[in-house]
Amino acid sequence: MSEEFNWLDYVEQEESAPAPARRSGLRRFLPRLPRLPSLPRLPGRPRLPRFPGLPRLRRRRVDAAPGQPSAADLLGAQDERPLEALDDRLLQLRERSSADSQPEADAGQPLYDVDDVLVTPALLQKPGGVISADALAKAQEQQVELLRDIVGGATQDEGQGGRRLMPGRALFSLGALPRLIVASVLLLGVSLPFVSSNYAEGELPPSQFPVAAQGAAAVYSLLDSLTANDTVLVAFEYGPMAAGELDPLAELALRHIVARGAVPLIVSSSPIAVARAQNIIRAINRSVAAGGLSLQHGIDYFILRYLPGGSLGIRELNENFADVVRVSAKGVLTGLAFDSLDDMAAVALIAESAEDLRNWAEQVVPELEDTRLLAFTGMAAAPLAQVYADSRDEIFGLVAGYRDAFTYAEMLQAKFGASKPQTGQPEPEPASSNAGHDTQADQPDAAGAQAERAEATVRALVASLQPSPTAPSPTAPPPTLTPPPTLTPRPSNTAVPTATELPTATATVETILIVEVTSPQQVRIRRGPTRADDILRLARAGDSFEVLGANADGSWYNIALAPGLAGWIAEFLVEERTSTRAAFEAGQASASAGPPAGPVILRSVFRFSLGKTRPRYYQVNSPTTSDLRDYVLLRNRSQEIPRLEAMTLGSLAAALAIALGNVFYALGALRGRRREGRA
Amino acid sequence: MDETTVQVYSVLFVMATVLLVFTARFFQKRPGRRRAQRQLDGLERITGWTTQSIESNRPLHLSFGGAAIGGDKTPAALAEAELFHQVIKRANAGDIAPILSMSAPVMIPLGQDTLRRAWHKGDGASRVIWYPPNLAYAGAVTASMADDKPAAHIMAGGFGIELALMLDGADRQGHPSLAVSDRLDGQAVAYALADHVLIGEELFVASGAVSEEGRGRNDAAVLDVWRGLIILGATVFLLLEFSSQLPLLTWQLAAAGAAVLIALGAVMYRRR
Amino acid sequence: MGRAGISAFVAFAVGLLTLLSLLLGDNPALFGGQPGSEVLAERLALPGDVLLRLVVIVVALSIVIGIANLLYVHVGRVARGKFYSAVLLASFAFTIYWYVTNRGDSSLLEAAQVPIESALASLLFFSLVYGGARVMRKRADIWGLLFVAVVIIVLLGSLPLAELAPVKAWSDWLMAVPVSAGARAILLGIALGTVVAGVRAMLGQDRSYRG
Amino acid sequence: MAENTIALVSFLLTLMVFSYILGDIPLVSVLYRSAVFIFAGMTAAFTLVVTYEGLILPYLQDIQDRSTSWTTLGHSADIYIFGAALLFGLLLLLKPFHALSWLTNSVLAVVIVVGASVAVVGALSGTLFPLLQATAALPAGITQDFSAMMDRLLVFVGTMTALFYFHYQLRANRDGLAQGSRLGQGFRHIGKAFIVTTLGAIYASTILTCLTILTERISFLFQFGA
Repeated sequence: MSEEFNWLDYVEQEESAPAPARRSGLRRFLPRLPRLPSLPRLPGRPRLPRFPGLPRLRRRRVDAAPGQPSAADLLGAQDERPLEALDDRLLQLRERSSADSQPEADAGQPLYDVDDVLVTPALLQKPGGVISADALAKAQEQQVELLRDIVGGATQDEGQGGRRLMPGRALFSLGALPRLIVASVLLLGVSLPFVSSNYAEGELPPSQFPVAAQGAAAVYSLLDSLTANDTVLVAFEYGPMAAGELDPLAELALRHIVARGAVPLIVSSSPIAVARAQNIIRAINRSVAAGGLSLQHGIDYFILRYLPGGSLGIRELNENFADVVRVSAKGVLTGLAFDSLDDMAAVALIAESAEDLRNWAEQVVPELEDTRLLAFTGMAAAPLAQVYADSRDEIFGLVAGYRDAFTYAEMLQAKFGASKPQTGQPEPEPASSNAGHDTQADQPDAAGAQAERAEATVRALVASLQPSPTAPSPTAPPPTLTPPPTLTPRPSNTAVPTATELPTATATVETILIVEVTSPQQVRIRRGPTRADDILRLARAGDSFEVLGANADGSWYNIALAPGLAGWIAEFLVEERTSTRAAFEAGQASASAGPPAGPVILRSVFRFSLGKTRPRYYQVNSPTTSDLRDYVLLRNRSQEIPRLEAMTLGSLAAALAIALGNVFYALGALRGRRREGRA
Repeated sequence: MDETTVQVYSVLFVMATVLLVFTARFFQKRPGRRRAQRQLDGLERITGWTTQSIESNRPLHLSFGGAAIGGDKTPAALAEAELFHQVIKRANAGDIAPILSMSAPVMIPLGQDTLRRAWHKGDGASRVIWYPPNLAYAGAVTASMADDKPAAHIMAGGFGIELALMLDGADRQGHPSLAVSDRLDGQAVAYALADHVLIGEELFVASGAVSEEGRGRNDAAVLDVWRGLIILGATVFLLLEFSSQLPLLTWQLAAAGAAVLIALGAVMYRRR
Repeated sequence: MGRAGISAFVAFAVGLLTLLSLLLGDNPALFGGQPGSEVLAERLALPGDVLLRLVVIVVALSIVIGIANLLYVHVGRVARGKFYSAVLLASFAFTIYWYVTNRGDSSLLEAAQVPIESALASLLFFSLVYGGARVMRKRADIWGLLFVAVVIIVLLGSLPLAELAPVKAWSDWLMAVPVSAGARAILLGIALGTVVAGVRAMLGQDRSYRG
Repeated sequence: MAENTIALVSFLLTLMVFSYILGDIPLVSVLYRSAVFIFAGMTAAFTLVVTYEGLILPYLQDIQDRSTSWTTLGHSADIYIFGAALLFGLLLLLKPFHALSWLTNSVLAVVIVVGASVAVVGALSGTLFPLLQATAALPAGITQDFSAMMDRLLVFVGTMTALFYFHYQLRANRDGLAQGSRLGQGFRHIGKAFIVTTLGAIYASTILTCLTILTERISFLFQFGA
C-alpha cells in the first residue's frame, strides 16, 4: 500500500492526528477504550496489578507482517488525551487506576491472562473457571470477553461459531460437506419434475383468483376494463435478478393492456430494466410473429427514459410528468403530451422488492387523484406490499408470484380464447365481474383438473424434450392454443369515425373549414379551450378535423371529433384550410379503412417530421393481420407446469431442511446447556 | 385524509421535530438524569473487531450496500456514514485502512470523506470501492473479500435479498458479520444469516451507541419522544373510534380510559 | 462564518426551500382557493421542481464517478496482478464496444447479464435455506425458535397440497395479522427515523458536509 | 446475436455461476468468480450506456437545437440546469482532492438536503400518516364481527408493542446499563415476538421468490440440454 502513489495527499484540518508521546501501562489502552467499565471489585480480590511494560503484545493467531508496527506500538505512540476531553466514566477509571498503581514489574515478564488479572486463586479453583463464578454479572462477562479480546486471551473459546481466522487452503474441506449435501438435495428436488412427470405433486393454481385474492381479481378486472385510447403507465421496477419470477407477470400485464387496445408507457428507475423492457417487448413480438403482428415503439407502446436517482426520480416522475414522457429511453422525442399521472388510466407497478413499492407508495400514491396503482410483485415483496395495499385506497390490488401469474394467464385465456371473435372493440368488462370470480373460485372441478393436469404433464414432457429457446418459440406454439384467425379491425387511435348521419345531399357542395395537425409531436385535444381542461384524445401530424368555431381570442379551435362530440385544440398546433365535405370525408374514410395503411402512413409522417431525432434502432414492420387477441393467447403453458411442480417440491425440501437443521442445532444447544448445568 | 390535511399535519410534524431536536440537546446536557441506551446486539462486538483488525493487520469491511444520498434513503445513509465514522476512528491505530464498499455511485464522495475524516493516513481512494447495484455488488464484494480477508464485515446500509450472498460468503470464509438493512427483505435475511444484527430503526441510533458523542443520543431521545406520543395518540384515537361504534362505550368512558392510560404512562415515565 | 458554516448555511437554506416547496406547493386549496392562490401554489412548487431536477441529474451523472472509481481501483489491482480485476475491466470494455458497434443491440443483455444475474439469484435459494437451517446455531433462544417456526409454516402454507390446508389457514392468518402488525411497526419506525434524521440533516447539523 | 449463440452463452454462464454450490475448490471457484466479475463489469457498462442515452444525449441534442425543449421549463432553463448539474458532478468528482472544500461540501449539502426533504415528505405523507390511520381506525360495522374485530385489535396491539420495542432510552441501573421497568420489558417482549414473526414470514417469502427464479434457471438448463 505504501508504495502506491498517494494521489489524495490528505491534509489534516479539523481532526489532526495526535503527536507521538510515550505512555506506559494500562493507560495505553485508555484512548482506545472509551467505554472500558470500572471492573468489579470482587470480595477478597487483590488490588488490580499493574500491567508490566508490555514488551510486545501476545499475538493473535495471525501474525502481523514482520517489520510492521503492532497496534500496541501505535497505541503507545498516541499522546495523552487532555483530561477535559475524557468523559466522566473514564475520569473515574483513571482516578482508580492511578490509585491502584503499583511499582512496575520487570519488562519481559509474560503478559497476564485476563483470568489471572481478574480473579483470585480461590475463585479460580472453583469448577467452571471464572465465567461460571456467580460473582460476574452478564454485563461483566461481556466486559471480560472484551478484555480478553484485546489481550488476545488464550482462554477465548476458539470453537465458538466455528470461526477460523484463516480459511483452510485444503483442496476440499470437510466443513463444506453439509452445505454440499443440502444443496444437492434441494437441487435434486427441484430438478425432478423436469425429468419426469411421476414426481408431480400438488394442485395447479386455480383458474380464477380465489376469494382470498380479491386484490388480484381487482387488478385483472381493472386492466380488463381498459379501452382503446387509454394509456397505462407500466413501471418496470425490477432487474434481471427477478426476471424468472416477474418476467411472466410483466409480459401478462403488457399483453393484457395491448389486447385491450390501450397503450403502455414503460418507465423504470433502474437502467438495466429500461434496457430489458425492449427485450420483453421483443419476446412478445416474437410470440405473435406467426400471426403477422408486432408491437411498434412510438405507436403501440413507449419506453420512456430511465428515472435516475431512485426515489428522487420517482418523485420527479410525479412532479414533472410532462417532461418524463417527452423523451424515450433512446433519447428520442416521443411526441407524448400528458400533464400529470392522472391522465393515465392506471399505473401498473411491477416491483421486485417491497422497497420499490414503498417508494411508489411514498412518492407517487399520495399525489394520485383518480388513477389507481396496480401492484405486481414477487413473493418476497408480497407481505409488505399487502400492508400498503390494505392501508391505501389508491393501491388497488396485488398480483404476487408465479402462481398468481399462472392464474392470471388462465383467466386471460378463458376470456379471450373462449369468446367468439367479434368485430369492433372488445366489450368492456362489467364491474361486477369481480364478484363473479369470487363465488365460483377456489374449488375447481377435481376430475377436470386431474385430467387437465395429466394432459399438461404429457405436454410438458414433450416440450422438455424439444430444443426450444428461452422465449416461447414462435415456430411451434402448442396447437390447442392457437387462436382462430379473425378479421377484427385493429382499433386505431387516429381513426376518426365518419359522420354517417349528415345529410348526403349537401355533402358534395358544402365547403367546410378544416384544421390539420402540423405539430410533429402528438397533440392533445381537450374538453375546453384551456390547458387545464381534460384531454379527450390525442392526435398526430396529418390528422384533420372539421372546425366548428373558435374561442374569443382565436387561440383555440373548437373541432368535431365524432358526431355529437366536440373538442378544442390549440391554434399553434394546426394549420387551417378549406375543403369540401366530400373530400374531407373521403380522406377520413381512407384513413380509417385499411388497418395496415393507417398506422403505416401516419408512422412515416411522424418519423420523418422528427428529422435528426428519428429513432435509430427500431425496425418498422407493417402488420398484416391485426387481431389483438393474439397478444394474450400465445403462451407456452407446457413450460409453466413443471416449474410449478418444481416449486412445490423445492419448498417442501426447503422446509424439511430448515426443520431438520434447526432440530439438530437446538438439540446440540440443549445438550451443551445441560452439560453446563451439570458442571 | 385529503391532501390539505396531510400537508398541514406534515408541516406541524416537521416543526415539532425541529423543536424537539433543539430541546433534546438541551435535555441531554442536564446532569443528574442518567439514562442509558438499550444495548444493541453486536455493537459491543465492534470494539473487539477493531482490535482484531489492528492486531491481525486485516482490514474491516464496511458496506453501505445500496444506501444513497439524494434519495429517500438519505437520512439512513447519513446515519450509516456516522456509524462508520465512529468505527473507523476506533480502528485508527491500525496500519490497514478499512474497506468501504457501496453500490450507489453518489455515495463515493461521502465514503471517501468519511474515510478521510476518521482515518488519519493516506491511502484513501483505493479503499473506497464501488460496484454496480444489487447482485453485481453482492457477488463482486463477496468474491473480492476472499482476497482481502477482512477481520469483520459491518454491513449497515440498504440491502435487499442479495445480502444473503454476502453473509453466506462471509460465513464460508469464516469472517464475523454485523448486518442491518433499512429494507425489510434485507433485514429478514440479516436476522437469519448474520452473526449479529440490528433491527430497523436501531440503525439511526447505532452511532450514538458506538461512541460517547451526544449526537446519536439526541436522535434517540427525539425518536423516543415521538414514539411515545404516537403510541399514546393512536391508542386514544382507537378508543374514540370504539366509543363511536360500541353503544356501551361512551366517549366519557373512552376519555376516562385515556386518562388512566396517560396517568399510567406518566407513572412509568417517572419511575424511569 | 467559517467554511463549515457556509455549507451548513447552504444546507439549511436549500433544505428549507425544498421542504416548503414540496410540502406546500401545488395545492391551491391550502391558500384558501382564492383566485390568486393558484399562481401562488405554482410559484411555490417551482423551486422544488427545479432543485429536484438538478439533483436528479447530478445523481444520474454520478455514474461517471462510479466508473472512474471502478477504473481507478481495478487498474491499480491489475497492476498488482489481480486476475479478476482484469476480467472485470475486460468485460466492461467489451460491453461498451459491443453496444457502440452494434447500435444498441441489447441481446448481450439476454445472453450474459440475465443468465448470470438469474443464476446468482437462484444461488440465494441455497444460501437462504442453508442459513435458515442454521438459525438455531446462532440464536438458540425463543426468538430463534419463533423465527424458524414461522418460516416453516409459511413455506408449508405455500404448498398446493390438500393435506396441508390447515397450515395454509395458519399461514394466511399469520400474514394477515401478526406479520402485518410487525411490518407496520418496522415501517413506522423507519419512517420516524427518516423524518428525525432528515430534519437534522436539514438543520445543517450533519458531519458529512461540515468541513 | 443468433438465438442459438445467446442460448449457448447463457447456458455456459449459468453453469459457471452454479459451480458456487461445489464450494471453494480452487479450480471451480475460478469459474464462479470470473462469472461474477464479468457480470459486474457488464452491469457497470450497461448502466453507463443507458444513462448516456436516456439522459445525457437528450440534453446534448437539446443544447444544439434551440427549437426544441426536453422539458416544459423551456430551452434556456434546460441548459442552465444541465450546466449546473455538470458543474455539481464535477465538484463531487473532485471531492477527494479536498480542494475548495467549502464548495464541494456545499454541493454535497444540496444533494443531501434535497434528498432528505424528499425523504421526509414521502415518509410523512406516504407511510407515517396513512399507516397510522389504517392501524388505528376501525372500519364501520366491525364491532358486529367479533373475529374480525379481534384481528384488528391484535394488529393494533402488535404494531404498538413492536413500535415500543425500539425504545432506547431506559433508566440506567447502578452499573450504567439500561434496565427498563418490568411492564415495559413485557411490552418489549411482545413487540419483539411480532417483529420476529414478520421477519420470519418475509424470510420464507424470500425463499419462495428465489425458488421461483431457480426453477426458471433449471427449466432453461433442461430445455437447453434436451
